[in-house]
Amino acid sequence: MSNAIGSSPQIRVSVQFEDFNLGDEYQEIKNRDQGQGAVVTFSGLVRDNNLGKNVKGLFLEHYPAMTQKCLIDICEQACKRWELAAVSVIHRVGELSLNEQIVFVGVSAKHRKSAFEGCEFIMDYLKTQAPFWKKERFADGEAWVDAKQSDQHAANKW
Amino acid sequence: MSNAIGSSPQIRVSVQFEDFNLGDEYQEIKNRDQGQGAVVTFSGLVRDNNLGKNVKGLFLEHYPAMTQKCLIDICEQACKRWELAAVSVIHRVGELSLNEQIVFVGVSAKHRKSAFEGCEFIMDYLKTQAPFWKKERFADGEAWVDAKQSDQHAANKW
Amino acid sequence: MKVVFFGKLREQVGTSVIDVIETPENIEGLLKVLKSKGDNWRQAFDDNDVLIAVNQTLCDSSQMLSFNDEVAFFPPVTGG
Amino acid sequence: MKVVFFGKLREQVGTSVIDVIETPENIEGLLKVLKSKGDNWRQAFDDNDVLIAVNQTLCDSSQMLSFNDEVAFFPPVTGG
Repeated sequence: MSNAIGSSPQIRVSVQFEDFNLGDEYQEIKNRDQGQGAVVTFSGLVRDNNLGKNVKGLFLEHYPAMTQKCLIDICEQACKRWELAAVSVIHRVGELSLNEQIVFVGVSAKHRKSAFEGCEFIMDYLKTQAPFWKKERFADGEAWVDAKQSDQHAANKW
Repeated sequence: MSNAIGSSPQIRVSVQFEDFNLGDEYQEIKNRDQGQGAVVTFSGLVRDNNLGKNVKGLFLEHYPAMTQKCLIDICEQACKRWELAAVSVIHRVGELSLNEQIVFVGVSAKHRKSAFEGCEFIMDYLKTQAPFWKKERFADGEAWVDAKQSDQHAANKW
Repeated sequence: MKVVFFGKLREQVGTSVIDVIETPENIEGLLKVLKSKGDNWRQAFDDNDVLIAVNQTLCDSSQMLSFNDEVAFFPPVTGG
Repeated sequence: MKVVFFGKLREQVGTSVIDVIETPENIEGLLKVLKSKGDNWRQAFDDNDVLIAVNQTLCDSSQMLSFNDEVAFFPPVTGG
């Protein structure tokens, strides 16, 4: 997470081409959080979709001037709503193959409920607010992924 | 996770003295889950309590004949309620120092909501049903940890 | 019948396992037997919330008993 | 005023950035200017849900504009 920045030491955000190592990111959170009781991580991976077309991979486009600012803003909202000790978000961009890691969110807190909710909140907001767009690559072509109603509902519940 | 067993290939449970490596456990879940989109992990660590006594560590007692059976049962309940591809639970027993890892729950699923809820459900049930007891070690003595009402409430919500 | 104890309850009764020769009809009956074993036994069961498992499955005090059951008594659990 | 486009919308209008010399009063006005640039422009904005950001912050079409704003149009986001 070399290009990680945050508005406070609690928050680290990175938008990057490179893959990440979940074990290293977990360790980094523990080093930063001063001995909290609970760490929740989420990772999202490129998967084959439901529509019967075999997904070979993804192209992930983003809005560079806005992305990091938006992710930091989402993390700051999470830190206002829950008592969180450390928050990390990594989102990859560019070309990704099937089963590759796309996104990581890690949250540590004193209490597990805060860690679970903070992590899920960040993912739900990221899914509906952060300026990323996926184009799926198939054997015989490519198509932009449509936004899902269920993601909007998930974000509205908070 | 050498002594891991489960009633189905979906479920792996281990009760052990040894520490675990979160990165390895995450990889093991991904190897087993056949390309799911979402992985959520929880880890709980020994932390200093709120009561002003400095916790040096914990002794974790359990009921060997019941522990693994109970954890598998909790995982099976989670797999009935949510579509989960792979579930791992590791719980340590014996003497643990401050900041050591106590428990790991990892869940993979096609959809992130299932992965988050399945993981939190397992932790909430484990906290109120699995036969483990913590005794905190202080500089000047030791004391059994009291069960928390908030844990019972968390389990009742499911 | 094997009866096992854990955690704080184990310390209060001063043993982790006993053998009960005559099997009571149910848990209520077994509790009477145990509480008659001394002040520390009575206090251990009166002062604390006690959970019960028969053959490693949680149950309540109406649970019927057989001579080869394993019965466990323990405080509310605090793992995780 | 710099106007940028992303994702499917970028492909439909055939460019990722344009410079609009006369700054319209608000987003509504800017949309009129853009839709007049050709059938593909009109269709791109009529056929899709379009999100708007001014200076990298999401907003709605009543948002007032200044000459040095950066305006972005894009489809609903699909990251994560």
